[in-house]
Amino acid sequence: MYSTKYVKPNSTPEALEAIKSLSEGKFLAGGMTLIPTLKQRLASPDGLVDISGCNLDTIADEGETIKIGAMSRHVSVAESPVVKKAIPTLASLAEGIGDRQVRNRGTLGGSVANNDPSACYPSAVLALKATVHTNSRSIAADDFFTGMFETALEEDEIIESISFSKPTKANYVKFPNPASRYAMVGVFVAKFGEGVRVAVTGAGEGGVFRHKEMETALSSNYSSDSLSSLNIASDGLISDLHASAEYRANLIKEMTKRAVV
Amino acid sequence: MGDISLTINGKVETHDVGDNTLLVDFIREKAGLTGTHIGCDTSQCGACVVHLDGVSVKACTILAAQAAGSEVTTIEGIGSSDSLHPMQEAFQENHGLQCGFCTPGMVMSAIELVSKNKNASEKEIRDGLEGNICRCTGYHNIVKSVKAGAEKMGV
Amino acid sequence: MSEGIGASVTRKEDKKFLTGKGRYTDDINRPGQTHAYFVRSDVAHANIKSIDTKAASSADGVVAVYTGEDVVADGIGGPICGWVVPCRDGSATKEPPHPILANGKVRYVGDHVAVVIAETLAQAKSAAELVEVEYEELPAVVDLEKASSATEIHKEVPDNCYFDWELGDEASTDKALKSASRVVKLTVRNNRLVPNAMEPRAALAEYDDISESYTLHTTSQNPQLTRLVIAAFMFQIPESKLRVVAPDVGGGFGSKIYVYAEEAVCTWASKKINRPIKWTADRTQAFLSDAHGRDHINNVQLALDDNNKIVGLRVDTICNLGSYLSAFAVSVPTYLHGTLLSGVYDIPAIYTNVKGMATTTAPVDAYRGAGRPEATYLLERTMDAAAREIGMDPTEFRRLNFIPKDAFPYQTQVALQYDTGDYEPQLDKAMEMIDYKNFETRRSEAAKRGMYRGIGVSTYIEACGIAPSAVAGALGSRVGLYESASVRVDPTGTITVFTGAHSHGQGHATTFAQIVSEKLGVPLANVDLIHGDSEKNSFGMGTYGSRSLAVGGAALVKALDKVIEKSKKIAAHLMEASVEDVEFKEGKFAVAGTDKEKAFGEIALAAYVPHNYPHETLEPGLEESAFYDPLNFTYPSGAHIAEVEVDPATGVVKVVDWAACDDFGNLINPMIVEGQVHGGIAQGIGQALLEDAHYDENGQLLTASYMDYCMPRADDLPSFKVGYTNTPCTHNDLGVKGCGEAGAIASPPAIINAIIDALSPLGVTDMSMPATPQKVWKAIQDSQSIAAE
Amino acid sequence: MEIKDSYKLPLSKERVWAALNDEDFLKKSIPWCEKLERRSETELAAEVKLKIGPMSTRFTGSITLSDIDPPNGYTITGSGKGGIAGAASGSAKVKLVEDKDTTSTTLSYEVSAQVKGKIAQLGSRLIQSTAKKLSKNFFGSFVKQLEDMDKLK
Repeated sequence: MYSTKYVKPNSTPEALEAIKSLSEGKFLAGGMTLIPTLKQRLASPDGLVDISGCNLDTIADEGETIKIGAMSRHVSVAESPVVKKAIPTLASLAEGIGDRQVRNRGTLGGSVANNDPSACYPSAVLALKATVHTNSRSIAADDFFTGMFETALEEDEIIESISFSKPTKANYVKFPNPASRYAMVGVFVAKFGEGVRVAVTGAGEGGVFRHKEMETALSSNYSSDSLSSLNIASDGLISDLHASAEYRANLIKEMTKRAVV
Repeated sequence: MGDISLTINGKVETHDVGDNTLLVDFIREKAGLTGTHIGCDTSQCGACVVHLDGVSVKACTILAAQAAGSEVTTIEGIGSSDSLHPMQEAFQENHGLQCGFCTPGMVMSAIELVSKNKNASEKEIRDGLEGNICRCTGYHNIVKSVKAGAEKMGV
Repeated sequence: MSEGIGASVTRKEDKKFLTGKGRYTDDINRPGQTHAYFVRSDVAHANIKSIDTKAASSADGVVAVYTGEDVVADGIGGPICGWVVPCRDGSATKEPPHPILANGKVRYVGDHVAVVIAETLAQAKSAAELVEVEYEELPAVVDLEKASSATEIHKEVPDNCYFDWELGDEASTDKALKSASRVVKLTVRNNRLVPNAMEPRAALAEYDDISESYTLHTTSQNPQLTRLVIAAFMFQIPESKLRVVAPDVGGGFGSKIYVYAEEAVCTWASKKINRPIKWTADRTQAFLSDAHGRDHINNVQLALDDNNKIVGLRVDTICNLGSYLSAFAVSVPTYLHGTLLSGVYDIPAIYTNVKGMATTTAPVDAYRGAGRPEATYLLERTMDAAAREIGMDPTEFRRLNFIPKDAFPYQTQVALQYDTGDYEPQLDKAMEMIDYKNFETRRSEAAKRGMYRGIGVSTYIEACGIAPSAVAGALGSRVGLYESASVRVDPTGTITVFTGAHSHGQGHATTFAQIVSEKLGVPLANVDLIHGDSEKNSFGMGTYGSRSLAVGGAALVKALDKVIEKSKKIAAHLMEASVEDVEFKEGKFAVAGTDKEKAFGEIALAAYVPHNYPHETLEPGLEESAFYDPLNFTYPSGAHIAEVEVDPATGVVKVVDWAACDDFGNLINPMIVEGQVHGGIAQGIGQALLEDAHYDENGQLLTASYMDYCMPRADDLPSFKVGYTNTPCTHNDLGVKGCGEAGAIASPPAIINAIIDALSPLGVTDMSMPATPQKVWKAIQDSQSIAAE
Repeated sequence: MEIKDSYKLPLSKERVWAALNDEDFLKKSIPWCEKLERRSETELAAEVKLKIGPMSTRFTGSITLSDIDPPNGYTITGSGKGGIAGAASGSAKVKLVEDKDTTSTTLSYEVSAQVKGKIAQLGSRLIQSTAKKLSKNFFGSFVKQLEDMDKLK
C-alpha cells in the first residue's frame, strides 16, 4: 500500500471537510473492497476518511419503509430484529454476503456506493424501491445506479442512509461465483401492491439492472410458471472465465424461478 | 507516521507506524505475534483472522489505525500450552490440523461461529467456515473439531 | 503398547501450531535484515532490450538492485534438472539453461527479471516500480497441442519438445489393438493446477563473513537437496559453507520440492550486501511462479477381447512442462506416469509415448500424486467408457480384469513389479460402505427432486516410496532415493531422532516417535524429532511421493535395530549373560530363563557412565545411524466410490457421498492416515470440479488469485467414509506403503465417472475437468439439442 | 473477445473521417484522457487516468493509427503502461460506410483488447465488461461531439 493519511471524523460535515482538504481522498467505510485494492497498489489516495465514527449505523422502522444507516455492517442488518420483521429477505441477503469476516466489517453504504457489478446489496436497493439519502439529497434507486461501478453520487458525497420500501413479498436468490463467492447472478424479486420489481446483479455489464420482462410477467401472475415461456436475452450480460453471457441468462431465469416461491 | 495504540491480548501495544500499516503487519511485525498468518492478498484465505472487540475480522483487510483503541485477540491470546482453549483442544483431539498454517485463523473463526450458534449442524459449520481455506485436511476433521469444540465450550 | 504402532495418538506437534507458536520462515527475523522484491515479467515471451535500474537504485531505502547480468558476472548457475530420460530417437532430454534472473529473454509471466533489495518491503516494492524494462515481444506459446509448431522458446529445444519418450512394447500393443474385438478410444485432458500450499514460499538468507558461510531458511520439502543444488551446482562453493534450514513449513504438495530462483538469488545477494535478506511471496506471486501441476492430454486406446478382457493398452500423451525444466518435471509424466498404466489390471500389452513440451507458462512439476493421478485418471475414465460401451456394470468389468490375488508378485508390461495386493476385497468393502447395491433407489429418489444422481468408481494403484536408487539411476535420476535416520539416546533414556525426511503437515514428530516407542518401549513423550536442518541432520532426500514412512521410517527401524543390538551387548555385560540369551521386550532386557532384567534407561545410563562396561569390545555411548535404500517401490491401492447429484438447471454438481477403501499396508497412526486420505480426496475433488489454471492466448494467467482460482472450501465438500484393507508391504520392515497421495490419485476419475453416470440418461457421454457448473450445464444443453435434432 | 457496434451519423463520410483524424476530437473522446500530443502523422502520446471502481491508475502510452484508408477507415490502437497495475492495449478497427444518398454515414467498429500483469491476474472478471464500456464511451462521445457540432452549424 502506498503511504496515505488516515483520519476519522466524528460527523458527516467533518468528514466532508476532511475529504475536501485532500486532493484525492477516499471515504473508507468497511474497507472490504478499498483496502484490498490499496494493498495491490491499484489506487493511491492521499488520504482515507474513515466514516465509521459518524453515527451512520442506526436501523429504524419508519412505517412504509425501514431506514438503514449507511455504516450498518452486514452482520447488523442480518441480525436486526427490525429488518428481520419488516423485510426478512433483506436480512437474509445480508447474511449471505461474503464470509463472516466480511459481514462483520462490510457496510451497506460501502457496497452500494461502490456498485460492484457482483455485489448483492444493489439488487435490494433497486428491487425494494429504495431511496438513497446522502448528505445533500435523496436519490431514488432507479436514478442511483448509472453503470458498472458508477452511481449518481458526486465525488464528495456521502451516503448517510437508505430507506427500503416494505414489499408484500420478496426473495433474493444468488448463484455465487464458485471461486470468489461474489454473485455470478443474484436476483431480487419484490412484490408490491402496484406490481413486481425484479433486480438482477452479478450479470449485467452495466451493473445491477431491472428485468422489465420478468417484472411484467410476474406482475400479471406471481408464479414461476409465468417465467417458463420467457426467453432471457444474453445481450449486455457479462461474459467471463466462469460464466458466459448465455449461461448467465439461464441463471437469471433459474434464480428468478427459485425466488418466486 | 505516528503512534497507533491498541490492546492485543490484554497488553497495550503502542508503535510509531505509517497510517497505511495493516493490522496484520502491526500484530506480526510490531507486537511480534507471528501466530497470525498471511496466506493471500485478496482477503479470502482467512489465515489472518483475529477478534477485534469480540468479532472475527481478517487482519489483512483492516488498517491498524482503524483498530486504534480496540481490543484485539489473536491465537496467542486464547489459551496457552498448559491450558488450551477448548476449541484448541478439540482441534488436537480430532486431528483438525496438519501443516498448521491455516489453523490459527480457523480456530479464531470457529470460536466465533460456535459462540453465535452453539448447536451448529455440519452444514452450518461448513457454511460458517467459508472464509477460511485449508489445503491439508479436506475439512472433514475441522468440521468434527468445531463440533467437539462447541460441546467443550459449553456455549 | 498404546502409544506405539497402530495407535491413533494425538499429534505431538499440534500444540505449537494451535497456540500460534509455529515458526515458519516468514516468522523469523534477523538483525539488520533487508527485504527483497522481484521485478517479474508481465509478458509471456520477449527478448529483453534493456533494463534500466538507475532510478530504482537511488530510490529511498534501496540497498541494491541486481539483474541477470550481475548473476552472469558472478558465475552463478541455474537450478538443475534432477531427472532426465532418453528420447525415442536416442537423443537426450533437452535441458535449456534456467537462469535465476532472466538473461536476455523472459519466457513466462512471472519470470524473474530483477531483484530490488531495500530496508523495508514497501521501499523495495516502490523501487521495483521504477525499474524500466524494455521488451521486444515474441508470440506466446500457450496451446499445448500447437506448441510443436509455435515460436521457439529455447534455442536448445527444437520444436519446443524437451523429450519424446516411450515405454512398453509398441509392436505387440499395436498388434493387440488390431486383432482386438473392440477398441475403446478416449481423449482426456488433465487440467492444470496450482498447488497452493497455504504458506506462500519464503526465504531468509544471510552470510557470515567470518566463517564465510551462508545460512538459508526456506520453505522446502527437502532442504538437503536444496543445499546440494545451490552449493554444488549453482554457486560452486563447498557444500559445508551453506546451511539450509526448512523450519515449520505450511504445506508443500510437491510445490516446495524444487530449488527456486528466489531462494538462490537471496542467498547469493546476502553475501554481496553482507546483510540478511528476506523474501516472502504474496499469493499472486505464488500463482505466477510456483511450479504448477499436471496439464496432460492423453489419447487412450484400450483393446478388449470377446470376453471383455483387456488385451492391450496404448496411450499417447503430450504434456505441458512450461517455460523451463523444473527439477523433477521430466520424471513425473514418464517414470511416475507411464509405469503406472497397468493400474490394478492384468494387461498383457502396453505401450506409451510421452512428449514433454515447452510453453511460455510457469514451469510444471510434481503436484500431489505426480504422474500417478494422470495415469489413474486416463485409465479409470477409459475403464468406465469401456464398461458403458459393452453394457457391463463398471465394477464387474473392473473385477473381470483385476490382477488376481495369486498372481503376486506381478510383473507389469511397463517395468514395475507389484509385490503384493488384493483388489477385490477393497472394491467389495467400498461398495458396501456406500451401499452400492441400493444405488438405483437413491437415483430414483433424487429424480423425484429433479436431480440427476450418479455413482462413479475408481480403482487405483500407485507406486510410492520411490525408489531403489540403482533402478532410479538407470532410469535417469540424478539423485539417490534412500533416506537417513539417526537415533541419539540420552544418558537418561530419552531419545532424539534425526531424519532426512521433512514434515510439513504429515505428523512425523508423532509417527516417527510411535515407531521408536513401539521398538524401544519408551513413552512417546520421551522421543523428539529433529528434521529440516542441514547442520543437524544427515543427508536425506526430504518428503514427497509418500516416501517418508516407507523409506525414512524403514531407515529409522534400521537405526533402532542397531541401538537394540548394541544395548543387548551392554545388557549382557551388566547381567553377566551371553548376548544370545538376552531378549528385548517392552522396554526391558531380560536373560532368558531367569528373572534378571534391565530397563532400557539403565542400559542408556551405562552406555554414557561406562564404569561397568565392556570397553574392550564396545564403544561407550548409544547413538546409531542408518541409511535405507528401498528394495522396490511400494504399491498402495484402493477403491474410491463417489456419489454426486447434478442440478440440470444450473449444472451444479454436489458430491453427496464418498467411500474410500485403501490398502496402505500396516498403519502407524490410523488417525493421521485418515487425515491424509481426507486431504487427498479434497484436492482430487478440487481438480475434478473446481480448480483450473487458465492462461489466455497471450500467456497471461487469468486465475492468479482466489478470486478466480477456485479452491475447495468447507462447503464444497462432504464428509468422507474411509476404510482399509491390508496386504503388508513385503520389502520393508514396517510393512507400510504410504498414504499421502492416494486420495488425490483415486478421486478425480471417480467424480467424473459419477457425473457421466448421472447425466447419461440425458445423453452426456464425456466431461472434462474441472466440471464447473457452466461446463456441466452446457453439456446438458448440447446433448439435448442433439437429441432434439 | 469480440466487441462490435455501429452508429449512424447524419454526416458525410469525409466529415466523419476528418474528425477521426482530429486530435482534439480524439482527446475529448478518449475516456479520462488527461493528455494527448501528436508525435507524428500516425502517433500520439497519451496519458489516461483510468478509474474502475476503487481502482485508479494512470496509464501512459500512445495512440497509433494504422491500416489508414482515407476516408473509409483505419485501425486505432491505444496502448499504455499503468505501472504496477500492468499494461493494457485496445485496438479498434473503424469502418465508415456512406449511405447511398450520401447524407449519412455508418461508423462501425470492432475492438480487441489485451491486458497484461496485475490487471489480468486480478481483474479477469472485469476485462471484457471494461473493454466494452471504454469502447462505448469512446465512440459514444466521439459521435456525440460530432452530432453536437452538427447541431451548432
